[in-house]
Amino acid sequence: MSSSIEQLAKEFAPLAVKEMVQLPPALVPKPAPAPKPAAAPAAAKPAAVPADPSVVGRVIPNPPSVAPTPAPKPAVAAAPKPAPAPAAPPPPPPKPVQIWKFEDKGLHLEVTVEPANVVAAAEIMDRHGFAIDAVTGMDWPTQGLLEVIYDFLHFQTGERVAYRARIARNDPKIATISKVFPGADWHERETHDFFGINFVGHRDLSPFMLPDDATYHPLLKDFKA
Amino acid sequence: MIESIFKFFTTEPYWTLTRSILYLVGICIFVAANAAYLVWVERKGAGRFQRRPGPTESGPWGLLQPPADGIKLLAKQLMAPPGSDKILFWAAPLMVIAPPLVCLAAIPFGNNVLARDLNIGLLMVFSFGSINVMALMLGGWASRNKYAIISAARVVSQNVAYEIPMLLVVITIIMVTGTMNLQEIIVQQAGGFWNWNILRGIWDFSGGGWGHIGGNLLAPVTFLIFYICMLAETNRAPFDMAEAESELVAGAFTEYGGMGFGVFFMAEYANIVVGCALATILFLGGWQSGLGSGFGTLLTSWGVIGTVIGVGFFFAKMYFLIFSVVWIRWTFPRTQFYGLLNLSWKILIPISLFTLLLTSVLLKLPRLF
Amino acid sequence: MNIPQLIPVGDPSAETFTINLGPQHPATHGVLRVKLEMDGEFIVNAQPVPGYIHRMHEKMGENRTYAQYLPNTSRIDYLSAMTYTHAFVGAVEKAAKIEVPLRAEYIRVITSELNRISSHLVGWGAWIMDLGGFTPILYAFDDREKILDLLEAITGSRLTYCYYRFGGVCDDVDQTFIDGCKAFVPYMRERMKMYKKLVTGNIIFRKRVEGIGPISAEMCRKYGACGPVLRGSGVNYDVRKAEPYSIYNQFDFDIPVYQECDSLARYLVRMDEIEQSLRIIEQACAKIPEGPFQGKVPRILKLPVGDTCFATECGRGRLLVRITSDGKEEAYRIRLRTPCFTNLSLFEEASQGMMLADAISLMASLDLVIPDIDR
Amino acid sequence: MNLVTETFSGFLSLITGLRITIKQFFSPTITTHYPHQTLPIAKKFRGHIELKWNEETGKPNCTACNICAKACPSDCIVLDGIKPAGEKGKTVTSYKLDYTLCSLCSLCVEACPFDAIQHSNRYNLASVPNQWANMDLVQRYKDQVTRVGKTPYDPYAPAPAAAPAAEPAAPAPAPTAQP
Repeated sequence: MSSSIEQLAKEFAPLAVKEMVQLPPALVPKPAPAPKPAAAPAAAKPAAVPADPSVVGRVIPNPPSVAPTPAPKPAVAAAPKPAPAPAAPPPPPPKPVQIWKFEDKGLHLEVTVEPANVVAAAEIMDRHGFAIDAVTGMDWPTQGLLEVIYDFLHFQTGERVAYRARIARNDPKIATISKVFPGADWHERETHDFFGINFVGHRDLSPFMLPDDATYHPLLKDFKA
Repeated sequence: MIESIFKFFTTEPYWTLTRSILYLVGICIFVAANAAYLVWVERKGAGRFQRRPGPTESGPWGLLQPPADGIKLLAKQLMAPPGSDKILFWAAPLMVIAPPLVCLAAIPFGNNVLARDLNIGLLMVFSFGSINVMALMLGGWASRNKYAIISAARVVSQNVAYEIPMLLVVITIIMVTGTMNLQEIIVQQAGGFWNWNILRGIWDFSGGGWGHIGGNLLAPVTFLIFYICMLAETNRAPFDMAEAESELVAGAFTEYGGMGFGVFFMAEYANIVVGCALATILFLGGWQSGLGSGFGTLLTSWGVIGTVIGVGFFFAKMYFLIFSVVWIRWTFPRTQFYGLLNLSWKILIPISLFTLLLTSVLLKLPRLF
Repeated sequence: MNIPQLIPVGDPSAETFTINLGPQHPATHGVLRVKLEMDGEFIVNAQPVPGYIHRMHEKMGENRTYAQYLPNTSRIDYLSAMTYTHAFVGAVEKAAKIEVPLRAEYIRVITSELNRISSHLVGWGAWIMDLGGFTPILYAFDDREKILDLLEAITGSRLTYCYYRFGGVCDDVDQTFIDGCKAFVPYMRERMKMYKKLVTGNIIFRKRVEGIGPISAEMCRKYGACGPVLRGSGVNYDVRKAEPYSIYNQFDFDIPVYQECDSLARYLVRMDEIEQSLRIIEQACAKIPEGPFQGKVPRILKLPVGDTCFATECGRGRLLVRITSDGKEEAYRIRLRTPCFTNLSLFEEASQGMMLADAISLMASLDLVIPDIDR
Repeated sequence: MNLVTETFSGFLSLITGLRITIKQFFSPTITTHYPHQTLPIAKKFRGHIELKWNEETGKPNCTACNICAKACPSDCIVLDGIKPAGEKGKTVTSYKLDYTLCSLCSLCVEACPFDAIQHSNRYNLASVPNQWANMDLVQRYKDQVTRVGKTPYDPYAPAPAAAPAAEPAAPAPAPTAQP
């Protein structure tokens, strides 16, 4: 039971975040040099981004509680203020639900969902017969964000859907989707290894790829070997 | 002085004893040489089956490889894993090598070449042959290794399962030949190869026709069953559950190193020799030439030379069977454990029971008329 | 054939013991460890413990330029290095919109398919070896050597080729290579007949794989299984058809699909795939055009900001490369979603209640390459 | 009945297998007996890199521009050069390759704008690591040039002097570069 991308996009719409920032932020034309992501988060924070990213700013605040309440309207805490710093015309805000041309991105649909909605989104995927492709993370230290990316594909139609959720870097918690897709179990364990993201409800988050006594998370940008 | 001692041992009644001892020593040498050079045959054969030359570096055609391996194994330290039952652990290799040595004492290699002409030779070979499984079980159990224990459990159920069809088949032979004396069984197969037990009973050239009196109509099948059971009893591929290296690392031998492992290794080949020799005797006419009752019988009954020719025929048949064992090993994958048991209980035992029944009916029929 | 469940799995009263299959074990083909909880010969729970040769390839991608990352991609799955490089090169080309000349695409298809065959041959041989048959792997290596000789003649190496470049390949092929490929196709077809007689028809082999290790299509979907494992479960999915990359849509080939969901189905898929790859090679060798083998690539390659996904069908299944760029010379993040990782992840569920020897057969049917799991 | 046919066909399949292997048994072997026989090395074989030189002048093509070192993913190249008296460009004086790090990816060869490095076809490098892992390619170049009967170029020689008289004070004669 396949479904057209548009219909999927409609189903995803209520789960998506309301406001988006472009990540990575280097689309800003010239004036503000792209914040060096490899730098330590606290030190190299540009002036544009407020100190506490979870309060206000161009950053999506994310509720630390990840109770899987299927609330269709997630609470967006603070209205985002226009960023003061970039003098140049701000880049067009990216859409939370984005339909791509496959030739460009290798994706048909990309959605940024509220962190609380990842399980609901996985259930949508499951309902439409999608298979799990991968779960992974991404670190945005300057924005104080961690991103969890869920890739899905459809065996019959070949459709590719990815959705992502952004969580605070200082309290990385998100619900596990391994109850819906058991295959996510290993991917999430690996993501926990590499990024330190806590998948709430996961059966076993002990080090997987890393040594048993590993306390570091190597894919964080501030990790130095 | 020396002459008198010599005379003392070479005249009756002590000659029998001397003879037996000499035979036993000879058999020991024979087993050791066989084990060593069957390893060479196995490796060379494996190489050829896999389109590679096999051992070549030590000696011409790698012929010095077995001594080199032996020296390496001898030079290794003997170690028992901590916590294992040391006595049982070291008893197992001894138990596994002793039975084939004893068995070979009863096997006639030629017209007069045998240690003891037992009239229950067959029974003796089988009773001693069954000790093998005990030894593997002990080795596996005493090693204090989980792989070895799994292997021990497998070996026991495998050998128990395959003893039955093997013995049923042998009973068929005993019924046909009416004796348990191995030499007697060979003598009965004199004449052409159609008189061998593998073919005898299908067609009798001396006028018996189909289902000849005292024959076994399914004799080739009987041979096949015997051969399969022999493979299984000696734990050879495709029934090498005891070793099963891709599953159980090295099975019952996992914890054995040095000569402990070497003895197991030798025993495996000694067992193959016993099994193939037995198959030769029971089905392929032993040292009989199989070239007809005139020339062929003359060939093997011509004094000492005849005996040597007979031994030559025996070895030719036996080594062909051994080669086929190697051939099978390097062709087939291993059977699954339940597949192995299914084969025994569901296929081999019914068929061998049926042949037993058929043979006994055929034996009885002429007396009814 | 259904193996009777002699012992109820999950029975708390059952007395179990744990054995380690690996990290050094003949059946794991590398340093994979599987913690087996056994009830006699029956597996109660099998937990794979990967990570013994974890090399953090993804982090390496973040501190070297795209070109410098190229050699890494050959070393993830060393048995089908070409297809892995293809995925990474394809992702970069897609993001940077680099045109690849047609001849280079043909060369890529030919070498990828040769590599797929050689990969399947090793998988095939190793599988039979896991089942206790030693000879087939050496026959397979004989044929594989022929492929490696062909590839060595053009790439200079035999295992980790590092042959593809952004916008093409690093060196042109000559007529000798094309002729060699053309000659290889009928040779390999003859050998396949022999393999089928020697192994596929063999009753012992069939008993070892038929009905063993059922993996349903639904389970594949839930675990994201891919490659021959997926196609052996009756799902007609092949990246070469579903997300056609390179010039695969110009060739006439079938995707072998078997509905049986057992190890035999996965085996047959691989055997048929070798034949389909031969078909592709045959067509590509006939049609390969003259022309440049390297497109125009900027000396300093910077990808536009954003994500790009690119998937290829490797010997073992779908490899997804997801490059996130922040406009620098190095990638911001490279995600490699490897086939063996997902294929092994279903082992725990699929092997429940199996006998040890069958679990080995199932694991061999997944055709694992350990660096591919660990990365 | 099924069991009977299966047994029978299974037995036949075993015989087929045996027939195939015995055919292989009597076929010639396909292996190369390595230390006694060797195979020809492929023309494009990727061994470790070596310096190329100008056939006429005997001067290495390398201008010590460091592009190869920058292209290398594993930082295994360290090179240095000087500007010889009376020359326009630089010339390499030391080219150290840490072969333990090299992945033979050929990126340095491709990056080189002067066609100064190529892959050698040396493959049997087994020895104690210290002896082969740290290669001095300049030394290797000198050995090679000497072998073809020419005098290696000496960047330290005074400009007009035609033939360098003695072995120059080349950087550390690392124990490498056997043929």
